Amino acid sequence: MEEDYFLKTENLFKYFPIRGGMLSRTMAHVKAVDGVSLEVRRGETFGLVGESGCGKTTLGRTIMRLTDPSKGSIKLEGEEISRVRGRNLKNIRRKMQMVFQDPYASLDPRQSVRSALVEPMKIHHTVSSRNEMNRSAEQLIEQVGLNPDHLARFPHEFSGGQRQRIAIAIALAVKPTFIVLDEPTSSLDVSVQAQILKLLKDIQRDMGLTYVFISHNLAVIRQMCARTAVMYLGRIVELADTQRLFDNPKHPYTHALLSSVPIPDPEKRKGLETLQGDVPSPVMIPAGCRFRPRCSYATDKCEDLHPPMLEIEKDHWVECHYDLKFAASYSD
Amino acid sequence: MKLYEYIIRRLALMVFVLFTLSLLIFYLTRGLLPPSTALAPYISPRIGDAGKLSLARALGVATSTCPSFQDFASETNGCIVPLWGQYYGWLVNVLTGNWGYTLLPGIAGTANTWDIFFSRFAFTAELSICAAILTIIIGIPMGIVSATHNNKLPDHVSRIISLGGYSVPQFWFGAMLQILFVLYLRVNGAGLFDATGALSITCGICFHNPGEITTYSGMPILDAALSFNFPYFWDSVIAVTLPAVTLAITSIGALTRIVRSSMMEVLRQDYILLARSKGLKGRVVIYRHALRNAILPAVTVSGLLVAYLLGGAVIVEIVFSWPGVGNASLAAANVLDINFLELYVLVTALIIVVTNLVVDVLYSIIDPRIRL
Amino acid sequence: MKSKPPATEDRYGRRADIKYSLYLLKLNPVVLVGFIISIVSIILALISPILVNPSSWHLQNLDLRLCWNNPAFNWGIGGVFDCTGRIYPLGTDQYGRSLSEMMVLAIPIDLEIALEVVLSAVVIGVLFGSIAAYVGGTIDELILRITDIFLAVPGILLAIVMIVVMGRSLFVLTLAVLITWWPFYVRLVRSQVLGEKEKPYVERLRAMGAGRTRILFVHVVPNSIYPVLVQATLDIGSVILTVSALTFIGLTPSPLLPELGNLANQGIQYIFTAPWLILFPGLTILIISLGFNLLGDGIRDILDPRLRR
Amino acid sequence: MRKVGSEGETILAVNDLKVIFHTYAGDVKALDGVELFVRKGEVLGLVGESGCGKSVTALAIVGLLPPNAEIVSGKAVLDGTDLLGMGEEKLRLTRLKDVAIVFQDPMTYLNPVLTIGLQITEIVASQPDLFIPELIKNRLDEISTIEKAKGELVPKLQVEREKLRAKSQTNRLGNEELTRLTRLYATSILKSVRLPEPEKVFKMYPFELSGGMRQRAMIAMALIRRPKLLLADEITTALDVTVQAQALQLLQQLKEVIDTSVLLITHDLAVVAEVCDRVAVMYAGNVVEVADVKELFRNPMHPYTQGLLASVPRVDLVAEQKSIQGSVPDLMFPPSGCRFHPRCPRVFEKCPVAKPTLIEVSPGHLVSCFLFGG
Repeated sequence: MEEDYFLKTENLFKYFPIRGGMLSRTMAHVKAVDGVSLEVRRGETFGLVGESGCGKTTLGRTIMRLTDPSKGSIKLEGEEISRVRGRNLKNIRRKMQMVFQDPYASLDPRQSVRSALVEPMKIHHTVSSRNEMNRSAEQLIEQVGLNPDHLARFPHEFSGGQRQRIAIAIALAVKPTFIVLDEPTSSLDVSVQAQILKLLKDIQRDMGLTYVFISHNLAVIRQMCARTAVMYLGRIVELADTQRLFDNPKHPYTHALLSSVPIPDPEKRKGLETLQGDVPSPVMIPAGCRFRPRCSYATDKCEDLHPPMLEIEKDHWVECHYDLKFAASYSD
Repeated sequence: MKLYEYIIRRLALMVFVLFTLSLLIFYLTRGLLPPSTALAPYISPRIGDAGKLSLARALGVATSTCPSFQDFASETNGCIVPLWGQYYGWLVNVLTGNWGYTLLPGIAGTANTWDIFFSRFAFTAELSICAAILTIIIGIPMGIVSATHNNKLPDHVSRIISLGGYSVPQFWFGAMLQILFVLYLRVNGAGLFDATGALSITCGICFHNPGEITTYSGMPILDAALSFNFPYFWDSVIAVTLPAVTLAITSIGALTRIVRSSMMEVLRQDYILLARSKGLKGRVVIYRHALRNAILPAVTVSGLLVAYLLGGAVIVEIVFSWPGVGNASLAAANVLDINFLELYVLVTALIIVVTNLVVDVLYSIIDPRIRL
Repeated sequence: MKSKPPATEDRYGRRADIKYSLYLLKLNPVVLVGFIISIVSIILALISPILVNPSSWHLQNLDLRLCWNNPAFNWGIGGVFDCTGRIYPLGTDQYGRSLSEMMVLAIPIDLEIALEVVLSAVVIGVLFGSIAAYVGGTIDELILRITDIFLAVPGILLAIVMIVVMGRSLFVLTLAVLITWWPFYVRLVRSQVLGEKEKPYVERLRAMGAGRTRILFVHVVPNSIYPVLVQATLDIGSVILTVSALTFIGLTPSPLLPELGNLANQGIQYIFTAPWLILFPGLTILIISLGFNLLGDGIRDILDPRLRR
Repeated sequence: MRKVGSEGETILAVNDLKVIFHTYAGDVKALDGVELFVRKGEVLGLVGESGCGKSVTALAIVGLLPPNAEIVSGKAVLDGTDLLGMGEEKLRLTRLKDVAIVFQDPMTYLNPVLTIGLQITEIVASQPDLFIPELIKNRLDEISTIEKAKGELVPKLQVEREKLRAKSQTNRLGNEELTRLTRLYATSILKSVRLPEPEKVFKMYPFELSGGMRQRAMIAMALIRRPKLLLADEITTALDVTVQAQALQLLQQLKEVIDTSVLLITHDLAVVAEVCDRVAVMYAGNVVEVADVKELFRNPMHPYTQGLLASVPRVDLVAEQKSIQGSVPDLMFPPSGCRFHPRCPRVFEKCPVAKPTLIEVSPGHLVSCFLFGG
């Protein structure tokens, strides 16, 4: 892999200790991120998809250094950022920003839009004069499709979609090169969702941004992302070009996930295939292949051996013992 | 965490709290005033300087090498035992069960502090328990009615009663009750017990010869019941009524508000909607589905409630001349009866801390989500 | 309710807040009473030096002690003296001072102590409570354990000992009440901040690069302060109750001091001969305390977002 | 023009339902004359964006609107009786037996301090006489299943069977017997919603179950009543796709088993396409279009339906989504005339002036829009 990756994580782990007992000993760990290696290319939208509790949000937060990784490395433009602290971390934050799921809660209710937009400029001293700050704020608000009159208002005066636009504008205020989008549209209505997705695409085109797009919504991932990683219980089980991943899933979990998504077309009604059982607790991860208990193709090998991550085609990685066999069986 | 581990942990914390509190009281009573004031309550005109010096030694304030009382009084020649040394001496005494003789005016030196404290504490306990019962049987139903009739007449009435009760000065309310009942209705609420705790009758609706009871707990009502002495029981209940109502009035207000707000909160919850959608009767929805959840916040404040009742008892006992420890605490503070004050603080703190522990354990039983 | 109507611009904003407050006031007019009582008592406290000569409480006139000459009301009990000369609307006390004038002088004293205690408690609470919650770890544990100690003992007991030992002055009285009061605020602020700091906007601010101090004092504390202020309003009444209870049991700087609890204490000896002496000061305490409680209760309803729909 | 809901096999017909919420800031006109009907045995999808009034419609039907709501006009006729004009006690019995509702978020809708078992059995306990025939039948079925499995008659069970048959004549049970049979019935219901180890789940508290299991438990609470109509209010919204698929599949199977009709409320058009027979689209308190599901997706007529369909991202192909301009109106100040007109790309002079009515444009396809007559 000689290619120059924009963001690269290697063997990234994030365990949350569960404390208990008389002296608050660590009894166990929630293995939220359990050895993730991925590369994000400059200027692409990298999708991270999985069900709730699979660790995708924790992975996003770990990359953003909102929580310290337990182990492993994160490189942003070649620079190791997994251990930086203090002033250096603050400087890193100028390059990477995050947009959160809930636009109702991710804005300070007591802060006007103008003050919220100006705050990052103040923190990072990117803009010096008050006039310039105001001008930047007006520019930003127009960039996200609102108008400068809105600057004096407070978050509760806006609808969900408008708030998410404000949150995006704030993230853009320090002119980052990289944004983690954590479920940016899941609390919005479909008609509004389309607006926000379009806005995000436009901004990316104009500013040359790199996105990591976290979502549980496969349809949105398909529309937005160039490449996609599927997470299950803290690990990436399949990673490929979005097109290839959706058209030709190799991992049984990816396949199950895709076939349980209903399609908004009654003509294509296929009867949803269902996966049995629930996601196991991330505290007691099954030995061997973690998907084995729910996998209908599991064998003894799956029970004993953790499957390796293999590149079965160029840029198509799968963590499964018997990938090709399933590829055949899906098509019938 | 296992339950017993949790309890052990909490008990360790309790020892820490009690220890620090005893230090605090000791510092307040010994550390802030000149060492010679420690002697003041014991000194009578007949004691000469030599006697004073040996008294100071006995109290652990003067060192054994102190040459004379003058040196002690002027705090020279290494006469003063440092505060931590005084505390250590006191702690050893206390831990071996020696709480000294009481300094309370009138009975100073005649009895053991421990005995005096607990014979009086029984009265405080009786008063507080009665007030707690009143608080619970009035506060909870009033809170429920208030919440289920939000912003209607019962809610307004309960709001006035509860906020009024919460705002009324207890000493004044007690005095007003006395004017009303003693002056106009001739029911005696005050002075039914004399300072030693024996019944003395000046009461219009009391038995004039209630007879004798055996002392089991020291609480008149309980002892009378255990002795099957109905007249004595009745008189004791009469005696405790006005003080208990006075003591309870504040906590009734507080509890009503807590139950009301948590009940209203619960009634807005989704699971109440589901319960109603299942076609359950209104009564079942309120008492089975809502109350069980709404009672939890009320349970958590029981520790505070106990603290409130024990603290309020000081005032109420003074107003009603109730022969409990609260009434005596003011006198004990005035004569710097360090043993009595320490005992009082430690016993109340113990009760409050244990209540909190019991409450937390109870909470985990009522709410299955809580694992200690 | 899931069924709530869509929230859009006209539903919020300052004008809607006022509209909402008025709406709640209509549902619960008692709040207005509380508001009026609080305002009147504060105004009375401010203008009291104009109404009554502030040093008149030193002047005793034993000829006029314990008399009642208000023709509007007759107590109907024996032994009530009549005074001659000027009218004393609420009678005189045992030092021959006009009770009504003493009460006017007493209100600012009680209110001042209450404000001092509550404001200091709020400041201490915000400082230590927010640090405990935000920093966490050992500091949190330490602060919590210290509050545990103070919460494990009835405050009034500690206050009695403090006043007896440190001397009977208004300052010690204030300090003694404050000592028993601050732990509640530390706990309250701590729990508010704990809840507030988990909100997504705090995470967003961290991702933005904002420092801890900025997040805590510019964003989290101002957002969690309302319940604290409501509690402070409610506690003004409770502090007055505690202070007057302490002076009532004799822990007063001077028997002559016009302080409501002290006035009532002087009155209790004459409870059957001059009932007005205990009646009116106590009633005043009740009314002022009730006023602030009603006000705080109303403000709490207005600020409670869960009640809105 | 055919009157809506005039079909013979209709189980529920809602006519001209208007609901207002009184709030401190003013009145919110949440429902503005909702018209819809559910046929016996069908799944009707009620679809719309948040705030369009779909949940309010469901709550109004079962009489569970919050106290500040007022039903201004309208009828909701279930099997010949109007639910809206009913007394409180009769309505309670209707909720108990005829109309069941399953809600969105299984965590907040289950009482955290009561066991799943109690929350199911209390339904039977609240009016045992309504359930006794089913309780007995369930036990008799169980007995024959056991015997069939063994291949012989078990004397003990034979005795029990005789006893139960006798009791089914009088429709009376002793307390102990009632508790036992209720428990067995509840367990069998838990089994039928495919909860693993139903006896164990019976004793568990909601927090001990996963999201999907909680949703099943809530479905079980509806199922035990064998309702004529099941209102499913966003039942899959809080669930992951794989769990959503399980829940939808379960719903379809159960619908066949207990022979009920379903009003499926959702904002997800994909779910509608997957499970519904017919669809009603709601916008700002009105039903704007009703059609057979295939017809609606093939030939959406109302501009709102068209916009909604164009904005849905698809998992099976990449296409540019189009959004509807503007945002949902504040129903305190609803737009005049057709409530969609401020956002409508095909608005003309008549739209802001008059309110269109729902008319049948082609067989079974109703639209409320002046472009099609209105």
